[in-house]
Amino acid sequence: MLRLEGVTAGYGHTVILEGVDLSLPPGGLLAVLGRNGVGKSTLMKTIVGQTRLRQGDIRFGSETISGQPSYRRSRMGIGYVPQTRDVFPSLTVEENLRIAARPGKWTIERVFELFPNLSARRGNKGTEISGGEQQMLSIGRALMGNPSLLLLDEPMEGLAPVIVEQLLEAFHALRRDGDLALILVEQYVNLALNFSPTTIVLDRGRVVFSGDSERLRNDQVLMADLIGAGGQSKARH
Amino acid sequence: MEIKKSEWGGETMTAIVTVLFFGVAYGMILYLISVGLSVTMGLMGFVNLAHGVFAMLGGYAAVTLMNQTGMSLFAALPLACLAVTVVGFVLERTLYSRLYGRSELDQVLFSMGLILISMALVRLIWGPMAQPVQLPDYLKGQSLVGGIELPTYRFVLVAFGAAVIVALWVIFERTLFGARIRAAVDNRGMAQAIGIDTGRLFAVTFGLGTGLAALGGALGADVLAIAPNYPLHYIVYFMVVVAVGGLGSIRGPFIAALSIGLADTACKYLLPEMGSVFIFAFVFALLLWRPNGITGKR
Amino acid sequence: MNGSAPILETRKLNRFFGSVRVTGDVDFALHPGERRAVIGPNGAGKTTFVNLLSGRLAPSSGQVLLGGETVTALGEAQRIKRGMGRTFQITSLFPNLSVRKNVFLAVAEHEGVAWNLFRSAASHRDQFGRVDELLERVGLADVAEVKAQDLPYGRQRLLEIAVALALRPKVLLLDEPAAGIPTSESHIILTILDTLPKDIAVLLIDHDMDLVFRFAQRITVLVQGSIMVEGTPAEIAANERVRKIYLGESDHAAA
Amino acid sequence: MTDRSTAAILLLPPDGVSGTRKALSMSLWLAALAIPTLVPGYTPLANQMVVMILFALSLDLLVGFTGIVTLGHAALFGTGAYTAGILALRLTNDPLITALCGMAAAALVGLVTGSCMLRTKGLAFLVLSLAAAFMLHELANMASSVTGGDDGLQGVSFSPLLGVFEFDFRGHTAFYYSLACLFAAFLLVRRVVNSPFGWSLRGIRENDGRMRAIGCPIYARRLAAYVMSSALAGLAGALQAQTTQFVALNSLSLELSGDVLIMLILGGSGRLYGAFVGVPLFMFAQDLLAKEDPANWYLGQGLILMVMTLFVPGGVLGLVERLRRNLGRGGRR
Repeated sequence: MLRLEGVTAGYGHTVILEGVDLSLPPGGLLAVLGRNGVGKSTLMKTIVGQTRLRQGDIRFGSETISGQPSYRRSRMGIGYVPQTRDVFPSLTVEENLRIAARPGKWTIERVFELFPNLSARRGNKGTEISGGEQQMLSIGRALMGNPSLLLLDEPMEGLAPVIVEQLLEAFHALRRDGDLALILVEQYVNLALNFSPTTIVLDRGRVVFSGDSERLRNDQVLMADLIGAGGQSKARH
Repeated sequence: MEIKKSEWGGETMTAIVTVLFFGVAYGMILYLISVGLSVTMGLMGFVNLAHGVFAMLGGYAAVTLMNQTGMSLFAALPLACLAVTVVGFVLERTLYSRLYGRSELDQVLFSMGLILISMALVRLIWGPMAQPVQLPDYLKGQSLVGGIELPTYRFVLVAFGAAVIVALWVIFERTLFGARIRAAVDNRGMAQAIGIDTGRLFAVTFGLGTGLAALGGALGADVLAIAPNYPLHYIVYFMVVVAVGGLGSIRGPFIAALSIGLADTACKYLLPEMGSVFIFAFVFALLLWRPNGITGKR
Repeated sequence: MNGSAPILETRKLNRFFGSVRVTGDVDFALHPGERRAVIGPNGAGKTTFVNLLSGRLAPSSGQVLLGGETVTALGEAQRIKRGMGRTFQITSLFPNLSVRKNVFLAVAEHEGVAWNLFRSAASHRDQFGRVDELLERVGLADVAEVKAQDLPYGRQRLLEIAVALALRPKVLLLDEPAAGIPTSESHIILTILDTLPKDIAVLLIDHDMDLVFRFAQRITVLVQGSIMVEGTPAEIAANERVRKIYLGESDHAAA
Repeated sequence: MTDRSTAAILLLPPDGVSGTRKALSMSLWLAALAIPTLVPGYTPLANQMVVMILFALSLDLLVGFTGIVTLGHAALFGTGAYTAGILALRLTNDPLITALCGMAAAALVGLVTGSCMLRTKGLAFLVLSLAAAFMLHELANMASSVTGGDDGLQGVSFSPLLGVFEFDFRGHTAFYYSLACLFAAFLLVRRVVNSPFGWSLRGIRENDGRMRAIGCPIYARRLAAYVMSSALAGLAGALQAQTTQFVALNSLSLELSGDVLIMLILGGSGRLYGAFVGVPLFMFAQDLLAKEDPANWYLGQGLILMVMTLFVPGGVLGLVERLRRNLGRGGRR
């Protein structure tokens, strides 16, 4: 359903991604790993249409969306939860959700079921809620558009472990009762590998691994490199 | 705004009430004209000096409708408003949208160009003289309120203005359309990413803003005279309301417009020969204190 | 650590954005000639920390000392006069000016000739001598007359470093100098870091652990705005908590 | 530089400018000298152009080289004009002294307003520049006992220049005097924009945040440019008063601020010679269009601005430059 071919993209004169290929079947699941600053967020923004695409093609469903503006991509079914959350500060929680609504099984009631916290705060402005709640709001807002592909850029950052558990469960549930495809960008390697059977690893704007999460787990060199701070090859457990 | 001495009573109380009344009426007009500018400037970051053009066009449209077809003021107002909304919408799509993201200088020059062209066209069509608004007879006289004589038309103006402002408030703060505008002001990229067509939203908002300006221009024709130099003559006032009120807000310009309306009226009453110097000195100081306006961040 | 007095120091440095503490009680010291790296996961507050050091942001509380003097209340420009230099995470140059002019502007400010009104810039031979020397050092001599915006991104990063060096800093803050440079070219950055004058203290922030571990004498690990641990590369590599942070076993207890 | 002849040093742009352009600029100045002899009837008009070129040049220092867009530059022109005019009526009518006083007064006004306004950016700056000019205009209007109010300052006369050259009705003295001032100002501005100071102004225009990060005191630098520009605008105003023997309230108006901006943009800002191209074009067009109906001239100006911003950024000189580049190196002029 989503296919990137030779995507080179960046901002202005800056190139961040170079020749990225990836593909995801309907209802598929993909984890994107990589150290900080290798272009994971840029990859998400490129799929959403917020970067400058210099080369390559992005296809969604049967169409190429490379030239489409961001709002069309959203209407075609790409939901986006940015790393910076980007809730709208001058809108209430409820307005944040309602302006994103498109018909489908996700309604404001269901979002409030998923995140009861938000329900309690429905009248608060976007800035008057905690960081974790903003994260929930950002996820809920993406769901309100009833996407067929959901891009999650480090969605667990700032959430309590309990909520993370809840969310992961919710994501699994989402996948079971529909064909929602998910791309999850994560820093936490283990979390991502446990969640998704397929993974790509980015390094400096290029895909350096693409395939089974299990295979990656057993690839000592790549894992060590990925984990990085453990220092060169000493990071073996 | 000119206030004839004869309209003022001798007593202090009368003077205060009159200044308040005239000031509020003046402020309402300023607000109706400027609020669209504040929202569109906040949305698009476009330095549009030519906003007054739309107010002027509203005035001319209303005057012409009334004089040519004998239409009543209240029938002419919505028609004039609608016509200017369409003009604004079309100009946004065809010209303004080409200059988003260009330098401040380019936007200033472009809107100066628009001012000059509109001044020329209006002069060619309607001539150089100011166009008086023919009020229906029942609005012409003075009304007695608490022993003070005040022009009836101004009451209508205040009431009408207040109704529009309340409606605007409800649309902006309570409807999904308003929420979309606020979202786009907050974060245009994210608004797009949840499926809002910001380009079209801009055009519609721009059209509505110009329509409101047209309404203000037509309603306030006896405060700000409808003449070809209108957009240049009053540009300072509209820009000041927006700068002082803060960009992208509808509440800030309200406070700013009312304060300026009141202060300007009071200054001109107390010190007629000093003209508007005080008010501009005040604005000068205020903007140095809060460059982003009273609702903006410091 | 050598025995000399620190060139750059912070004491109980705090910075809040609203109610969120992005920098917490940081006590940090950098000595003349030292090569230091600051690492940490995303959102650890590394860039905020650099901005607090450079004077772009004011701390909510605490002190910054440069060369033993308190500079907490001073702005960026004044700190630069006292020997601070920095590069930016996102390239920030003068896009329509030539590479040579870019560096000249910095040299002119540093050497106090930027107020010269009536002498043509071109006749400032000494200053241009320095400009050309700096361009030589970072390998940009061949593109001296090219507009900065027409340079490939990697070389813009080099120009950033040349501009920073033009200020003859005693302390150089490098905010992700290798960001956006293709892997094939990132060794150039390391080469340049190696050729930096030995008396300059350099503080490097980067995600490229290869670069960090090869460059730094000491590493400071920042987690949620606070220093979790500091040590030699070997010590950091062996540190269990650091590894956990990067493994993501949700150990935030350190903060 | 010492091995070149004095004339060459004065006339020629600094290194890196092509021989064709040197020759062109030199012939331009020489041609200007011949105007009173060749077309004596147009001397007053030519004088008017010279004064406006000087005014537009002063604005270029701000708009073109420092990136400061002001809508109130006439405030400084008017200050110079009124200072010279009022002094002539009350104290001394020596042209040089009053011109210097006009410059000084404008520089002072520039220093005071600039030191406030330059603390802000964007919309706030635009509005402040409008408000400052508006206040001065109102003050001049009110103080009619000194300024003549709406009627302007009438019958301002000046003693002969250097005690020798009288300001006669043919306007030759006036023209050469203005031209000499413009020439001096041009040399000054050219020097300044090619100095390290001028380069730093361009650095501020390109990226003020980065300038700060290399230790540049931006506010002081911009203020210096503002005061310098003010002084030159004041000189232009003083020349206007001296050579037309009249000061109108209009010399402080928003219209004049707009006109000078259009003149500069028409020629091309940030290019030194933009003012020299834009002002004559503007005044010829005005002469052509305003005859029938002022509305035609508004329309003309408006269209010029629209076309300039939409299709010809960089003004006429920018257009010429692009045409030359497109025609290849061979194309002369």
